[in-house]
Formats: sequence, C-alpha cells, structure tokens
Amino acid sequence: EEAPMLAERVAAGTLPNVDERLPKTPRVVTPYDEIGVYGGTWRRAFTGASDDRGPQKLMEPRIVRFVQTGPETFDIEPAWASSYETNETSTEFTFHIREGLKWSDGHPVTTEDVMFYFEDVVGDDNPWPWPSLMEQGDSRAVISAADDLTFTVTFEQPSPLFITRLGREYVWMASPKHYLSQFHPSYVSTDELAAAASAFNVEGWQDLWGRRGKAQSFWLNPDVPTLSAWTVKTPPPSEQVIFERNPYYYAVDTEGNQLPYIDQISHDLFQDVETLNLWVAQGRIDLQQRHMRVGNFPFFKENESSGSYEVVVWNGLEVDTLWPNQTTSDTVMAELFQQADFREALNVAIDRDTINEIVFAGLATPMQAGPPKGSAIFNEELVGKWAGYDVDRANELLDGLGLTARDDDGFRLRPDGDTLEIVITTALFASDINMLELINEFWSDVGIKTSLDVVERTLYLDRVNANEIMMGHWPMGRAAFFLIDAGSYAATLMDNSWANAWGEYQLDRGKSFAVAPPKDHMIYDVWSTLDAALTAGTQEEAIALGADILAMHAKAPNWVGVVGAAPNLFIRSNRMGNFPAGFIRDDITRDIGIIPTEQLYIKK
Amino acid sequence: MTGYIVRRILWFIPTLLAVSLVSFAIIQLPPGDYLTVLESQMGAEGDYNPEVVARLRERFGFDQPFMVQYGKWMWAMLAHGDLGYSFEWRVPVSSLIGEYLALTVIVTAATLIATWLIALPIGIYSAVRPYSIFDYIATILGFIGKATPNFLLALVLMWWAFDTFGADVSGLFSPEYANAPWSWAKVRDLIAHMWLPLIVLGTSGAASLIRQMRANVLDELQKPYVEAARAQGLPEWKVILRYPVRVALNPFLSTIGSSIPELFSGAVTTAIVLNLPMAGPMLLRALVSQDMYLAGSFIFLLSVFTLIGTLISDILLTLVDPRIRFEES
Amino acid sequence: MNEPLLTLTNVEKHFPQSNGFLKPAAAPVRAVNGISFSIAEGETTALVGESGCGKSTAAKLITSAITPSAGKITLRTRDGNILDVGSLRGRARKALWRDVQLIFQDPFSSLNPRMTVKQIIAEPLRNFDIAHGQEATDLVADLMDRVGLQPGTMSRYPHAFSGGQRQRIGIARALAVKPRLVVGDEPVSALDVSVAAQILNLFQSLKKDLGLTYLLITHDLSVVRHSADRVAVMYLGNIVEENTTAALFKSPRHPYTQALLSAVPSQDNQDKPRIVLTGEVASARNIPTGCPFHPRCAYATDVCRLTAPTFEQLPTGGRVACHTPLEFMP
Amino acid sequence: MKDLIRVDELSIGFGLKNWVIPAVEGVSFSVKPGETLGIVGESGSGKSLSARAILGLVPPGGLITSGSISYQPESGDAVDITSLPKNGRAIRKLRGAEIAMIFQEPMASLSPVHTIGNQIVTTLRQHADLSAAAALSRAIELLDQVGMASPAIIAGQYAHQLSGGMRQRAMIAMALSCSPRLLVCDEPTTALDATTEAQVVELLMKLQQDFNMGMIFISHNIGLVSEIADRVMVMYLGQSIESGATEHVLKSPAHPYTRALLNALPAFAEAGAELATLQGAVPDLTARPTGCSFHPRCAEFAGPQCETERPAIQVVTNQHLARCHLHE
Amino acid sequence: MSNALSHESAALKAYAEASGWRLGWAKFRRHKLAVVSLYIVGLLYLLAIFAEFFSPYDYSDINRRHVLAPPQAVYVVDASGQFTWPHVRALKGQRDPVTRRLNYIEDPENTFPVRLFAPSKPYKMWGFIPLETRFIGVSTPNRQASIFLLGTDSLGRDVLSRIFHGARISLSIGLVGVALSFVIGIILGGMSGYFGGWVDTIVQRTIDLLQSLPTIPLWMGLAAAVPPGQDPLVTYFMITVILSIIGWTGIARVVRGRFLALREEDFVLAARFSGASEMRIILRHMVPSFASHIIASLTLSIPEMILAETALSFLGLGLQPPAVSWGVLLKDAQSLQVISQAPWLLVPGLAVVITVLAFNFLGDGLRDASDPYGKV
Ligand SMILES: Nc1ncnc2c1ncn2[C@@H]1O[C@H](COP(=O)(O)OP(=O)(O)OP(=O)(O)O)[C@@H](O)[C@H]1O
Ligand SMILES: Nc1ncnc2c1ncn2[C@@H]1O[C@H](COP(=O)(O)OP(=O)(O)OP(=O)(O)O)[C@@H](O)[C@H]1O
Ligand SMILES: [Mg+2]
Ligand SMILES: [Mg+2]
Repeated sequence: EEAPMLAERVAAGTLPNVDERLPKTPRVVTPYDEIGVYGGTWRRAFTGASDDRGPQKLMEPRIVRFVQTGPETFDIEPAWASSYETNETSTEFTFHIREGLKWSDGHPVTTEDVMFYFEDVVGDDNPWPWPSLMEQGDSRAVISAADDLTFTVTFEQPSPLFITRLGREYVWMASPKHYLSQFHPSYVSTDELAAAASAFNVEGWQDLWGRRGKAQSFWLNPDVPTLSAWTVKTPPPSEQVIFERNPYYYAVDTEGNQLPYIDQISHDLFQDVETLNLWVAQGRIDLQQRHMRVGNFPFFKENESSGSYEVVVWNGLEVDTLWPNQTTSDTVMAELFQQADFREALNVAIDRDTINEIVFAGLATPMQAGPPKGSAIFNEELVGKWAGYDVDRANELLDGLGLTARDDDGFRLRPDGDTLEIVITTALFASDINMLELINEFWSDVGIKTSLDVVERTLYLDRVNANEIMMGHWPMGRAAFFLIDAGSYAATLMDNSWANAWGEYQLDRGKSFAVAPPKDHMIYDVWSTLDAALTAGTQEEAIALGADILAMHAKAPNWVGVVGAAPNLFIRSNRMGNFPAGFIRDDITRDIGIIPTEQLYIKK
Repeated sequence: MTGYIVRRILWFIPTLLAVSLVSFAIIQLPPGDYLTVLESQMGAEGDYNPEVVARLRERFGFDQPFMVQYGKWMWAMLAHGDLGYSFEWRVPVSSLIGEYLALTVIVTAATLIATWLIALPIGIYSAVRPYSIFDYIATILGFIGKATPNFLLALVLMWWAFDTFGADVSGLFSPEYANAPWSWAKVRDLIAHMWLPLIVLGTSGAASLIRQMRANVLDELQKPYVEAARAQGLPEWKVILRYPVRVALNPFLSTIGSSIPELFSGAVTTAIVLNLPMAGPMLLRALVSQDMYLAGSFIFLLSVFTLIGTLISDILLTLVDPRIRFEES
Repeated sequence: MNEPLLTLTNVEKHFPQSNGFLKPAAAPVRAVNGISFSIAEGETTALVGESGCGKSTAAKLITSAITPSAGKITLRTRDGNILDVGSLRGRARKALWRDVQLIFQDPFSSLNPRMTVKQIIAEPLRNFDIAHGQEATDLVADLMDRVGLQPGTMSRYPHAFSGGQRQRIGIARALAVKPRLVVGDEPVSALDVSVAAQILNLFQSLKKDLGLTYLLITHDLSVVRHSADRVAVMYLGNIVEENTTAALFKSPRHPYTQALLSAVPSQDNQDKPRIVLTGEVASARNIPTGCPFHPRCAYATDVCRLTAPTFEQLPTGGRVACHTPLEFMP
Repeated sequence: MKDLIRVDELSIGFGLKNWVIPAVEGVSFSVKPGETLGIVGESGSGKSLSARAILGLVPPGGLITSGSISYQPESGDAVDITSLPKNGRAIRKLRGAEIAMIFQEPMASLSPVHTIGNQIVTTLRQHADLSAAAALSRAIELLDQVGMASPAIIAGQYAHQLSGGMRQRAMIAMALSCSPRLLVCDEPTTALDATTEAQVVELLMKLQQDFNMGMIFISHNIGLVSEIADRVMVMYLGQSIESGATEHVLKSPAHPYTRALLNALPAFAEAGAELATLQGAVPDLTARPTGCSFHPRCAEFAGPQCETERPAIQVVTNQHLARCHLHE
Repeated sequence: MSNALSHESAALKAYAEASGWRLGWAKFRRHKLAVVSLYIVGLLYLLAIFAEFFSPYDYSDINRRHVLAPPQAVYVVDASGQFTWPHVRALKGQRDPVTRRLNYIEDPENTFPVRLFAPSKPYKMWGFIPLETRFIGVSTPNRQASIFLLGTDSLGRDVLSRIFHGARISLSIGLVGVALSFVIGIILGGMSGYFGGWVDTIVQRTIDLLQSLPTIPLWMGLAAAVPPGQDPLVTYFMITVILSIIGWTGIARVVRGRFLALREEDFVLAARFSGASEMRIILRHMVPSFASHIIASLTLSIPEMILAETALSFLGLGLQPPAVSWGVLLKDAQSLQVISQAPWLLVPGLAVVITVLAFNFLGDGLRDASDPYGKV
C-alpha cells in the first residue's frame, strides 16, 4: 500500500512502484492505536532559524533510535540499519544497511555513503569536525566497510555507551555521496565550488556544509537526498516551511503500508509565543510540544473544545536544581557550602509541594535531582532524600553550624559578621522566576537571605566558565542515561556544577581558578569511578559503576533539586491519530522523536 | 531645484557613512558575538561542539578588530552592494530582508496614510469648532491612543477579536497565502489582515497629528488672509480647505521623514505581538542572536529610508509650499 | 563743534549669504554700501530712507552691535581721544556703550518680559558699576521720573505698561549710563500718534537738559522735520543726500529725496503734486550698477546707468550723490 | 444721489461671560457712490470693527448689538446687512462682488500658497459664471489695470515674490475684480513706506474715479486722509466723536480730541516746537469713563456734565457733527 | 496719570507686579484638564514616594493561599442586606481538577472590616523607618483575612501594592531620564544655538543622525550592551541613560531653537548694550525666558520615557524581576492566559495610560502657560 499522492505519481510514471522503493526488509512500525489513513497536513509552528531542531527532531534520519518500552524505560532499535552487532569488549560495532534502502531521490544507500561521511564530511580537513562520539580516550574510531551494506566501527578502548550515544547525537553516519560530492573540494574544482556556492547564494563552499549548511542540511535544501520520513519542500527563510513525504521512506506499518501516513508538515513562523497560543486556541496546530508552556495549562485546557484539541501530558526528565558552588570565590560562602549540614539545611527548608502547586499547577513531582525511575541506575533513596519540608530541622542544622547571630532584619550572620546572603544566578530561558522567588521566601523563613541575578543565557555560561557564580540555577537533565552526561555528578558539567574550581581542575583546561579538591574528598572517588565506567567493557559493568557514583552522592546532598517530572504539554488536535500520552520527553530520547512520527495520521 | 536635490544627495554620503558606522557600533556593543549565542543554543540542544565554534569563529572573522570588520562590511556593500551574511539563516542578508522590508514599508506607509486620513479631518474639525464636545472627545480619545502601550493594545485587541469573533487577526496573511506568490487574492488577503496593525499603530500617532493639525489650523484661521478670503465671498468650507488647511498641511509633509523611524519603532512591539512578518521582529531576533550583519543592515537600511523620507518630504515641501523655494533661492 | 562726535568713512556692511554647506555662495547682501557722514555733538541727525535701505544696519554699526566689513567709524571720547568703533572688542566695546546707546524700535520686544522695570533699568547701572543697592534704586527712580514714569511702578513687569510707557522704559535704560550719543532706530514708528508725540517731546527735553546727541532713524519725514537738525537720506545702502533739515526740505537736490518729500502728506503741501516713483524697488541683494537709483529716476541719463555718482559737497550747502542734482531753490 | 451704504447707530460688543463690552457704540455714517469717507482715530478706537461689520465679518465673539447697516444695491430695495445670516449665501453674494475690502497687511492678507492669479480667479469665478481661461485673462487684465508691469508673469507668482507695493496692488486688483460698488480700505498703506504709499494712494484715487466707487478709507494717518477723503469721521473709544467734510473737520476741528490729535502730529507742528500731547492713555474698553468717554484726557473741560452725561451728537455747521458738550 | 494710578485696584496692582511665572500659573489654571492632571500626577508621586505606607502589603509578600486571586470587592451591605462598616469577604481558592485553574469563591459569612491606618506586620519605610501601620488594611490579622483590591499575581502578591511600588521606578525613570536628557540637551543645544558655526553643524548633524536611527533598535543595541545581572539600581540607571541618549536630541533642538530665536531678540541686544557679560546674558536674560518652554517640553517627554520603559521591558531588554516597574508588571501580564483568566494583571497598563495621559495634559497646559504674554 502506498499513499494516494504517490500512487498518482506512480501511475503517471514519474515514480517507480512502491515495492521498488522500499528496502527488502522495511522497518516495521507498530502504530500506537490503529492503522492510519494516508494524507493530510500536520500543522506546526516554529520561531525561525534557531528553532531548526524543532522540525528536525520530528524526522531525524538516524541509524539507530530510541523507543519507549515502558512508563520510564527505553530501548534502542536499528532504524535505517537493519541490525547491528557489538563485540564483547565493546570495541567493535558492525552495522548492516537495509538492503534496497534508498535515498529520497531513489539512489541506493551503500557503505560508500558511510565512508564518504567519515572521510570527506567530518574530520580535520573536512567541512565538519570529527564527532566526539567517534572518539574514545585519545584515539578516533576506525570505520571500515566490509561490503556494500556492512561496515564496522572500531575503537581502541572499550566504548560501552557508543550505541546509546548514537541514538542521541547528531551523527547521521552516512551522507549522500552522489549528491554532496559535487560540493566537495576533493571531488570538484575550485571554480565549480564557487559556482555551487553562488548558486546557493552563500559566501563560500564551506557554507554549504555543517549544521546550517545550505546544501547538506536536509531542512534547508530541498534537493539533498535524505533518509528522513519527510523532506523539505519549502525551506526557510519562509513564512511557512513545508515538508513533504519521502517516497522512498524505508518503514511500513504492520499491514505493510508504506509510512509516513501524513503527506505534509507545515511550520508557520511566529514571533511571539502568544501568537502561537492563539493559534492553538483556534485549532490551527495539530501536534506540538515546543513552546507550549506549563504555565498556560489552564488556558490550553479551557480552549480545548473551541480549538478541538486535547492537551496531552508527557513528563520531562529534568529536575529544576540549584547548584551551590562549593568553590565560589566568596570564601566564606564556599566554606559554608562545603558543610554537608548547610547543604542539607538548604534542601529541607524548601516546601516543594507548594512550589509544585503554585508554579506547576500541581502537575510536576517534588523530588531531589537524580536519575529518574526506570533508568537503569535509579536510586530511590537519592531521589527522595532531603526532599521533605522540615523548617525545624533546617534551623537546627543551621544553628548547629553556629549561624545563630541575626541581623536587624532577622537574617543570619555569616561567621565573618556579614549577612548570610546567597546570590542565585539564573538564565532567563531556563528558569521560572516564580519558583526562585518562592525559594527566596522559604529560605528567608530560616534566616537565609537570597537575591536573584537574572542573566542572559550566554552570560550565564560566561559566568560559569569564570567561576563567578555563587549558586547557579540550571536544570539537571538528560538523566535517563546518566553516564552520558555524568558531568553533573563529577562537577565537570560546568552549568550543572556544584564545585566549579574542582571541576576545572579535573577537566584541566588551564583555567586559572582551577584548584585541587581537599584530600580525601569524595569527588576523587567519583572521578575515578566515572573513568572506569566510561571505559568499561560492557554496558552492564558501566551501569554498576554508575550506581556506585550515585551511592556516593546519596551520603550528603551536593545540590538542591526542587521539582522534576514536570509536565510537558503536547497540543494534539482531535484529528491527529496514534499519538500516545504519558511518555517521557527528554532531549536524549529525542523529544517527540521517541515515537515514530511516521505512524501519526490525520483522521478523515 | 535640481541643484538642491543634488546637494542633498551629496550630503547623503557622509551621513550614510556615519549611519553605517553607528549601526555597526550598535550591534557590536553587546558583549559576545553570534558564536557565543550559537554556543548557548547548541548547549541547550545538547550538541555543543567547541571545535565547530572555533572553526566558525575563524571563518566569520570574529577575531578581527572592529574597524577591520566594519571596513570589510562597508567595502562589500560599496563594491558589490552586498549587505553581508546572516549567520543565523546562512544566507546573504540581501536575499533575506527584501520581503520583510517591503512589507514593512507597505504597513508603515499604510499606517501613515490611515493616520492622516483619520487625524486630519478630525484635527480640522476640532480647529473649526474648538472647545466643542467633539473637540474634547477627539482629544481625549486621541491621547488615550497615544498613552496606551502598543503591545498592550495589540494583545488586548487580538484577544478580543478571538474571544468575540473567534477570528484570527494575527499575521499579515492567512496561512494559505503565506507562501503564495503575489496575486490579487493575496493582496486582498493582506488588506483584510491590515486593519488591526493599522489601528494599533495608527492610534499612537493619530493623537499627536490631531493636536498638531488642530493647532496649525487654529493658528492659520487667525491669519488675515482667511478673513480676506471670506471678504471675497467664498463659502466657509472653501475658505477653510483652500487656505488654512493647505498651509497647515505643510508641517506634516516635513514630518514624513522623521515619522518613519518613529513608526518603525512603534511597529516592533506591535509586529511581535501580532506576528507580522515585518522588519522589526526580525531585527529584534537578529539583535538578540547577534546576527550582526543582518541587524546592522536592517538598522542601516531603515536609516537610509528615513534619510530618503526626509529628502522626499523636503522636496515635497518645496513643491507644495512656494515660500520655501523662495528662501532657498 | 569743530570735531564731530561720530564720523563714518566709507563704511560698508555686507552680509554673506549663507546658504548652508555645499552650496555655491550667493552674492552678499550689501546692506550698507560705503556711507560717510558725521554727527556733531549736540545735534540731532536724522537718517531717513525706505524700508530695507540699510538704516538699521547703519545703526547697529554705529553702536558696535555689528562690525563693519570695510570703512571706519570713529567716536570722539569724553577726553578727546578718537575711538575706532569698528574694531572694538570685549571690554573696550563695553566702554563704548557708556557713550553710545540704542533705543529700539519695538517697545514690546526690547524689554525682557521676565524682569521688573527696576531690574531692567538697573541692569546697566549694575553692569557698568555705576551704582548698586539702594543707590541704584534711587537712580532708577530718578531716571523714571525724568522720562515721565511713576517711580512707584518700578516693581512692575513690562506687561503692565502701555506702548508709550514701555518706550520710556527703554529710554530710561539707555540714559542710565549717561551716554553722549543716543541712536534711536525708529523709536516712534510703532506708537500711536499721541504717544509718539510724547516721546518726541521727551527727546527734545532730554536734549536740552542733558545735551544729548541723537541719531534718529526713521522713515517718517514729518518726524524728521519736527525734530532733526540735519538729515541724511539713504537709498539702497548709500547716502544720497545730506543737509540741514530746513535746507533739505526746502530744496531737495536728489531726485529720490524729492520723491520722498512729495510723498509726505501734510496740510500745506496738499496742492503740490505727488511724485510717484515708477519701477520696482531694487533689493540690497542685487544693487543696480551705476547710480543705484537710476532705474526709478525720472531724470536718469546714460551716465547714471554706468557710473555711480560720488558724494559731493554742494556749494549751496549739503552734500548729494547725483550726477545731475536738482536745482537749488532758495 | 442715494447713499450706497448707510450705517445707523451701529453698536458692536464683545461678550465676556455675562456682560458685553461695547467696542463700537452708536456709530452712524454713510457713503455715496464716488465719495470717499475717511475714518481716523487712535488704535483700538473701533475703526476696523465698523468696517468689517459692513461685510458681515464681525470677528467671533463679537456681536452687533444694535443698529443697522443698509446697503443699496444697484436695483431693488436696500438690504440690512446686520439681518443677514452670518456667512450665509446672501451676504456672500455681496462680499467681493459689490462690497470689497482691502486689508491692512497686504502680505498676510494674500494666501501664501496660491498664485496671485489663482486668488483673483477664485474670486471671479465665485461671483461670475466664467471659464477658468476667461477668468485668468480677466485677472491679468485687472493686474494690468492696477499698474503691474508684466501682469501675466505676476499672475503666476506668489505673494512673497512681490514687493510690498506690488502685494498691495494685487490686493486691490482682487478687490476690484468684480467691480464692487463700495470699497472698504482698512489702513491699506500702514505697512508701506512713504514712496510706495504714494503709489498706492495714487492708484486708489484713480480707480475710484474710473469706477465711481464709494470708498471707506480707514487710517490713523491724518495727513493721508486729509488728502483723499471727501468727508472724515473721527473715532474715539468706539464712538464717532466728530464727522463732516474733510476741510471742516481737519481745518477747524470741533471736538477737543480731534484738536489734540492734530496738534500731536509732527507734520502739523512747527519744527522743534513742543508737540501738544494728550494726557493719559486710551482707557481700556472695560473701564470706559462715565459721561463723555474723552473727559479724563480732555483739556477743554466744558463742565461737570462731561463727567456724568454722555454728550449727544451736535451739529456744528452744516454736515459737520461733533459729540461734545461744548457744542450744546 | 497720577489720578489713574490712585484709582487702581489692588487686583490691577497684583497683575502689574506679577512675574511671568505667576502669570503663567494663572494661565495654566484655566486649562482644566491640565489642573486635574497636575493633581493626578501629584497623587501618583505621593503614592510612589510613600508606596510602603499606601500599599496594603509588601510588594514581594507571597500569599500561597491567594495565588491569582481576583480583586476583592469592598462591601457595605452584609449578607442579610444590612448596611455595615465596609468589609471584605474571605476568599477560598479551589483548583479546577481538569483545567487546574484556581477559582475563588467569597464567603459571605466570613467577613473582615476594612480599616484605614490598619496595623500590619512591621515593615520599613524606605528601608529604614520601622512602621507597623498601613494606610489601608483589614483589621483582623488572620490567615484568611486579605484585602486584594486589585487581585493578586501568580505568586499571590498584591497587585495594588506592586503597582504602587512599580510607580517608584516607572515614575522616576521619566524624571531621571528627562533630567539627563535635559543636561545633555541643554549643554549641546545651548552650545549649538549660542555659538552657531561649526559647533552648530556638528551638533545638528549628530542629532539628525541619532534621529534617523530607529529608536527601538538603538535601545535594543544599547540595552543589550548593559551587562545584565548588575545591581538592579545600576541596570535602572543604565536604562535611563539609554533612554536619554535618544531623549536629549529633542530637547537640544528646542533649546537650540530658543537660543537662536532669543539671540535675535531685541531685549538680548539691549542687555548687551547694558553692558551685561555673555554669561550674564545667557543666565539672567535668556535662560529664564525659555525655562518655561523647556519645562513644558520636558513634561511632554516624561511620558515618552515611561512608555519606553514598558516597551523595553516588553522586549525583555529592560529591568528584570524581582525589580518591579510597571513595565515589568506588564510583561507579566503579556499573555492570553492572563487576559483570559486574570485580567486584573493588566491594571498596571491602566496605571501607565493614566499617567501618560496626565503628563500629556499637564505638558499641554504648561506649554500654553509657558508663554504668559502671548494671546489669551
Ligand atoms: N543679518 C543680516 N543678514 C543678511 N541680510 C541682512 C541682515 N540684516 C539686514 N540684512 C539685509 O540688509 C538690508 C538692509 O537692512 P536694514 O534692516 O538695515 O534696513 P532698514 O533700512 O532698517 O529697513 P526697515 O525700515 O525695514 O527697518 C535688507 O535687505 C536686509 O534684508
Ligand atoms: N475678537 C475680539 N475680542 C475682543 N475684543 C476685540 C476683538 N476684536 C477687536 N476687539 C476690540 O475692539 C476694539 C476695536 O478694535 P478695532 O480693530 O476696530 O480697532 P481699530 O480702530 O481698527 O484699531 P487699529 O488702528 O489698531 O487697527 C479694540 O479695543 C479691540 O481691543
Ligand atoms: Mg530697520
Ligand atoms: Mg484696525
């Protein structure tokens, strides 16, 4: 079966038969609810060039991809590869391309495209840097093709997380050589390159490549062959970016109908999020999560019938977290932060339920920051620990630290006699000021003064990188596979760092403020265990070591997690079928990309 | 006359150079550059790669000193009419801003005309019947329009239109016309979408116009030549339209140029709220993401429009008001 | 009387036409185009002429409000020194204003509406360090009394005074420094007949009492005839005739003077025919070659069109700038 | 000959909240075709107001409180201008066509943004059914008549391009365009210097003869009035205090004010002699003295009745009237 | 003349001795709207200055039980229909289980009398004067007792109190900005007008240049350059500086125009003849003459600054919470969610409109009055 739109073209002779277009063994996708019908346009909205990930995440041309298998569990499946094998020591990974797999222009996909990607697209002399995913330790992976459809990635050291990372990172593993080589200096002359650049209206041939490469990016170039379910028809900059189905897409439903069901995806450009909200209320959006704020939940809910849609809630994995910087340049504060009791007091002085109620309309979960339930290394103790509300305990702890003297306004004094004041730095995009204001209120109840420093996102990073932050506010995220981003636990993920100077010491990037942690500090154990985990021979081993790290953090709080599992709202119009509720939405699992979007359909 | 225009155009050159320098300086003012923004965007999406940024930094020449960057931009502009390159959109600025500027000009011009059409008769009537009920109502309504922040008015009107009519009043086009090539139907669609921006933008300008027109006409009505015209036996409406209104209009012509930046600035917030594909929101984005050539070119071109507007209004003025020409020669 | 108080020698004032940047320079306005005359101490000299002929410019030159483009203006000071008025600056110029003062044409714009009469009149007293405090107040009262104002009104603002009274305030201010030369630039033309008469009487009595020297600028010839000892007639930046009042009125020698006099209606010249000038008034921006008056002159000859006449002393008294002066009528 | 215009006991007041300030009080005069009436008086004495009333152009706020202005058209009955609706069709038909006015300031009275020709054409076409071209050629003809050197060029020029005298002549051409029967000149030469004034006066006198117009000539230049008026009316504080043939009024004035006014003129005085001045200043309209308005300044007090009793108009000699107790 | 003088009434004497300022004031008073506006502006500043006292609550007081509560009515009739002392009713909030919207119902049984000069939690006026009384409040200090006359925001903070506090920044930003513009404008405009020549040319060209740049981008550029996360006071000051960078051009034009005009005035020439030094001419003769004009145009530019602040905040380039200004409050209200569910959060917009209106009328009146000698 194929879409009527394509059937017409087949009939007209401009397209081969559907059997010729599909690989021998197409990927079979089980629709969530029912077999869909073909046709229709999926209407979305986007904010412009920088929102490119929005449209892209609907249809990433991945070699392997995440699937959600339970409420909070995931798995990885081959996508355009038919299968892959891992050797026992996690150093060799062999992939098999689906036989008969075709680019969206009908050209067959072979290992030549893979080799082209690794030899000509990424790497030092190439348009795009070598992906860190393809490195382990100090050496790069070697890619070799066994035949037209089989290739192997070989690492020197074990790389247990390679496949997981592959499901998440922007490494497509293959580029359409037959098309792209015409823009590559190794294949064509400088003059031709210049001509190509000017045809694309860009400055140099380099601009044809890369994340926003005019020729290479499948959302900017209608001509570039891709493996995604839809290909761009009207690219940006345009008021309305339109994607159209890929006639050669390699997946079918359980009845053998070629996917995707939906003919077109259109993205309308909006300037202000209120416009989008209005579109939602008017029923102009079919399915969208990006830019849908939790704060607007009542609004969305109340307009469900007028806009004939439903608000579908997924849960986020991130936990809103405060990061007391134990190495802040204010040495008195640094010393205080280094006291486990002090950090515990900060934790238990917060009424997380009230925050949940007021800021998240009661839809999130008050919790400590840590890996979520369902994650392989979920640590129940850690998530629940220090997340209760106990003012007396907090006061007791603080008094116990000798912070008993108070100033005229009732705030505690620091050992040096100044008012105990914590400056929380937050980047606008990441935070809800309301939450921080509530925390401000809770902490003043136990005599700790706080002040808010709201900065721009870039500036936040600048400050972090200069160790100019006393306490940061940044979500702890990507925790489902925490080893991928274990920096939060090792204080080396700078925006999530609870000890910037120590983190820098470990990263050894030559920052002047980097300093070695005190002898016997638990962080040394964290570092060594993490190293071991990342180079463990198998994923199981790595996970076991990861659990150890969590146990180290369960002894004393190093950060202040506030609420997590925050609701992520999807606006799903009533005509959109096969969209499940209650999934996890996270960047690692590719947001909406975790469901096969190709099986969504527009009801007739 | 021609000599005058030529001189004015010659004046353009130093002015434009200064304008371009200021534009460029403005966009260079904020700390960081496009790549710091890109870095944080990449960070948010989880695909931060320092090497990418380093390569881009070199490619875009961000490591060069200010004057070198400016010089290159200017040179490209002078030599090839090339406005530079939008980092964010990865296209030359010139290919990006054409339509936005065109729509901006259309909306701005329409606003200007609509404001005049509303404000002038009201202003004249207020002057002819000063201190009448009508005069007071017009004055107060006008001032309220002036006092209400554009974005607030836009949002409230947008909600009101949705709440009462379920109408979508945002944007300049219906979705089906957004990408369509220009056609008669698209123009009609544009006109149908234009009323809200016109109200929002017009109300803020109308008040001052009404007041000015009223004051000007009142002034002119005191002049002896009005009495002389009456003494000629001309009917009152002819007396008013033929003489004081003609003369009172002149100051307006002279404000065409200066009202362009004003209108444009008011339009930024309105365009954002109403989702108008105009230069304002694009410029704001460009500024926020430090897409410097795009932002710089916008500011530069808008200033050029203003300068041209000023020139046009000066020329119109000399055409319409014979006294000016006299002072000129 | 031998050495005149004030002498102008070939004084010129050209205003460059500033057309702004990047424009070709236009021909300058030749507002005053080489005038020479002198004023004797104790005399009232009148400067007459059409509107725009350069009278006010001449007044400003004499009072050093502007500097001449060419020529020399000299003033004989109290101690007999000769002061070059044209080149004065700063302190020296300020010193000049102790000797030379100006009375303005417009009594409404020449008084600062935000100062009381007392402050206005006391301003020169203060600035020239003549009197301060109570002494100044007394002097102000004295001056006001002298010009016929109630000293009791000195704390009022100008808006409370009529035009004639304001003009008196202006005169009091000018007199405060006890000047020797008072230049009046059309001091009565903005005033009503009866008020003008009061001011003219005031001039006469002050002249008698204080021995003032006047330069009266006006285009009202009846005022001239009534008040002036000598008259200088200006036309387009030049002085075309100069004589004692009586002689000039009796026997004008320049055709322009003649036309001007004939235009003045008065009861006794009702039967004299009016001489109506033809042609258009030329402007100081574009002065005709030759005799500037020739386009409107009924007696103009070829010489007049080509060469400008010089300002010659006439045997019958007075001076005239004309190639063919009118006949003398004793 | 019938009077062309006859103003009877005209009073004009300005309303100020609840009382009316009388600006013109009981003024009467008349003009015959071909005759010139001069009106003199100090500033603010009500000259312009009276003149404007004839055209029905009392300024806003002003009100004709009593009296009549009857205009005698060429044929038919006299019309009372005061009873015509303000700016109505009836009065507009008279304005410009039958009664024309020349204003005090020629620069300000011409439209700055229309050519001279255009302005004359507008007037012409307002009152006569003329084609644009015909109107223009008539306009050029008129400009020629008022002595413009190259009328066709002048017609295409703007007011500011003309000199004062030319502007005044353009005003005259406009006023004469419909051959009015009565010409009201409100200080037509005040803004001009002596030589230009002479030109204009000459022209007016010639045109009056040519067209046999009635003329009202307002000025405070008594010398000028003495030259051109057949009869003179002297106004003081809104009242006509003396009127009569020019030679009577100016040679042998009957009212102390007229006498004082003449004595104050330098032109009429001996050179160097002290000018006779009027004591005091013109009182404000709101503080009009009781009795004879002039009594606080009068040098020739007639008796206590001056302070209390308003003098009536007295006949001095034939046609020579004065409002003074001296002549009772 | 002497008898005329003796007849003079006291009123006439007063008029005669009235200075320009007094005459201007008399003229100003005839502009009714301006007078009313003057009172409004005065009241607004009073409220802003004593915001702590007039606010029923601390502007940052979080009321967990009254999040997004609607404005509470003041009743003068009790449940049984009897007239009583003015009182408010207790609010009880409930979350809608489906839409999660907070709905509040009033409890007619549970009422709290409204009191003026009500006792309150101790607070500090201007941060240093301890007080325990507020202008208005409810007399029973009890958990349920509340008086949110304009409702509360998403953290249960009293909107009325926030408006009063926001007035501090919003109303002073205009004044400070205008003061800065005034200083720059008067110096540059004055130099330009007084010296003329090349100084004039340079200043004029600079003004042309600045005016040909669209304001918002200029602000955006400059505001983006303000290092964020400074002390709010510093940010505040920077923002005013930015606003006045545009503002001064207008004022410089006015000043220059006035200087040019005055330079030609006879009375200035007269002052020169009176031996006054240049400095004295400027300060004693010229400045007083245009001061009133300048004040009028300054008054007219204050509302522009207030609007500018809101626009900047709207664009996210102005002040940031927790600072409160009307722009910040309005930014909070910029959503359909708010308009449809908590329209009272738009009230700060009303405050802006009223203030801007009042300033405009005030400026209008001042402008009329600034030339007391002109036509009546
Ligand atoms: N500052 C100036 N710049 C340029 N031109 C000037 C200036 N001052 C005067 N003029 C010109 O110089 C000529 C003479 O002017 P001036 O004021 O001296 O005439 P006037 O005889 O006083 O005329 P009036 O009787 O009208 O006062 C005029 O054409 C005038 O336009
Ligand atoms: N619109 C008005 N409102 C109030 N009073 C007015 C108005 N117009 C004129 N007047 C008063 O009426 C009186 C007569 O004015 P009018 O214009 O007739 O005087 P005039 O004799 O023509 O004086 P001038 O010689 O100054 O032209 C004056 O005192 C004037 O103040
Ligand atoms: Mg002059
Ligand atoms: Mg008059």
